[in-house]
Amino acid sequence: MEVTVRLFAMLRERAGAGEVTLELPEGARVGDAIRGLGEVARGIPVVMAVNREYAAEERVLDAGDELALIPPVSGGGGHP
Amino acid sequence: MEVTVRLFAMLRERAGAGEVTLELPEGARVGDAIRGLGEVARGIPVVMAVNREYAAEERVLDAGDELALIPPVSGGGGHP
Amino acid sequence: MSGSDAVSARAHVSVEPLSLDRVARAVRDPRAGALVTFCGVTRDVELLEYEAYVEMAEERIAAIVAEVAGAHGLCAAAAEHRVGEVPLSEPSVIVAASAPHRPEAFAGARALIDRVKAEAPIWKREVEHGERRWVEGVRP
Amino acid sequence: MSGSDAVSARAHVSVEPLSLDRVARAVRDPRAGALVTFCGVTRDVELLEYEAYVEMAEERIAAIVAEVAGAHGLCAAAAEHRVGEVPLSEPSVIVAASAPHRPEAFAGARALIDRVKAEAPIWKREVEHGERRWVEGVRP
Repeated sequence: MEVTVRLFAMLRERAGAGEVTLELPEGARVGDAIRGLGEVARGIPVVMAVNREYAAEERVLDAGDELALIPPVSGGGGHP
Repeated sequence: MEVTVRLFAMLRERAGAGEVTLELPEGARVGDAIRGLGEVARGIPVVMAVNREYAAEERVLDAGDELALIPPVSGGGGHP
Repeated sequence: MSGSDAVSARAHVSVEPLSLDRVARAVRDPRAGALVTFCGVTRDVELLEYEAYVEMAEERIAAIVAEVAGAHGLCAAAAEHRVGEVPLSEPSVIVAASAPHRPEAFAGARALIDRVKAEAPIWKREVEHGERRWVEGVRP
Repeated sequence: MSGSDAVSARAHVSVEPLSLDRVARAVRDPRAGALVTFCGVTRDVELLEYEAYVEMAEERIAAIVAEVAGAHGLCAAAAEHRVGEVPLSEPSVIVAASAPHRPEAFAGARALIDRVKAEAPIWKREVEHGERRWVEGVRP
């Protein structure tokens, strides 16, 4: 199946695009998708969001899922 | 010496006036003034302010002091 | 960024309605990444009626604001208390604390309101159905 | 006084400038005697530039607001986050918590901002002298 993964912040800049498309086998899990994006996420501790919720690596993906790769978050104002 | 003591809240209502005048001997202390106002303060744990600062009972009074009898305070909004 | 280490401190007691935005503006500071405000609001009764020893209350609140700002490392602090009638859901007191980071701003705002309530010579009564009752307080 | 036990919860992410008075109004409640707000403000740099996964950020913040309101016994809670450019001394995030008394309002506001910062899919970079640098974040 083909899935589209949204990218943000430094991941979006690194990929040069707001989303990438991945070809995954049926029954693939979140962890498989993250490994498939290895170059984009290299060195960054990412989490995947599935249908707008943070998902465990074991979660099985569905062709219709809304996927996004989430790098460390820094909302909230002020300095780090 | 004659001193004037300002009254607030339930003390003002009880005395029927915003201030009372007391005759005290020279060298009188805060505690003497509070005892001189015994009827007004009866049953209420008061503190005296001298020149706009809370004062200990041992403090010696001066004829020119600004005196006020302060009942328990309840500023700050909301319910108790 | 700031040219000075001075702490801005503001204290005010009056019959005017309070404005949260105005108090927050008073603690703006280029070094501040965190701003915490507290509003004490009339709840559950038609209105609260406040009386103050205004001259002393302003001096005491100003001293509290300066002491808390120093003790908690605030960039700026402010406190305002309204007197007279304060209807349901309107604020009678607002404090604000700005600081570089969250923990100091929260701790500073909490210390400000705790001390203003415990020390300022201000009294309130509840008014409901025309009945007035002095609210029990604490010995300052 | 209130006819309902419902908790008002509001979450919003947009490019519009934030207003403290507006967020505070969103948590007005006749049962509330205490209202605490927190603003996260751009400090020490010209501006911060925020990017968000807006749809998810709004859902996550709404969930945080509802969970914190329940856990801390709040009357109402709200959180708003601005995206795009936020200049020095302007707020990028505002949270508000109203409760019957001080302790819950302070604890609720602190939990709101801590969780929004830790969980909302939002990123910022510092901009100074035309240089942009992503700010180090935390894994949600």
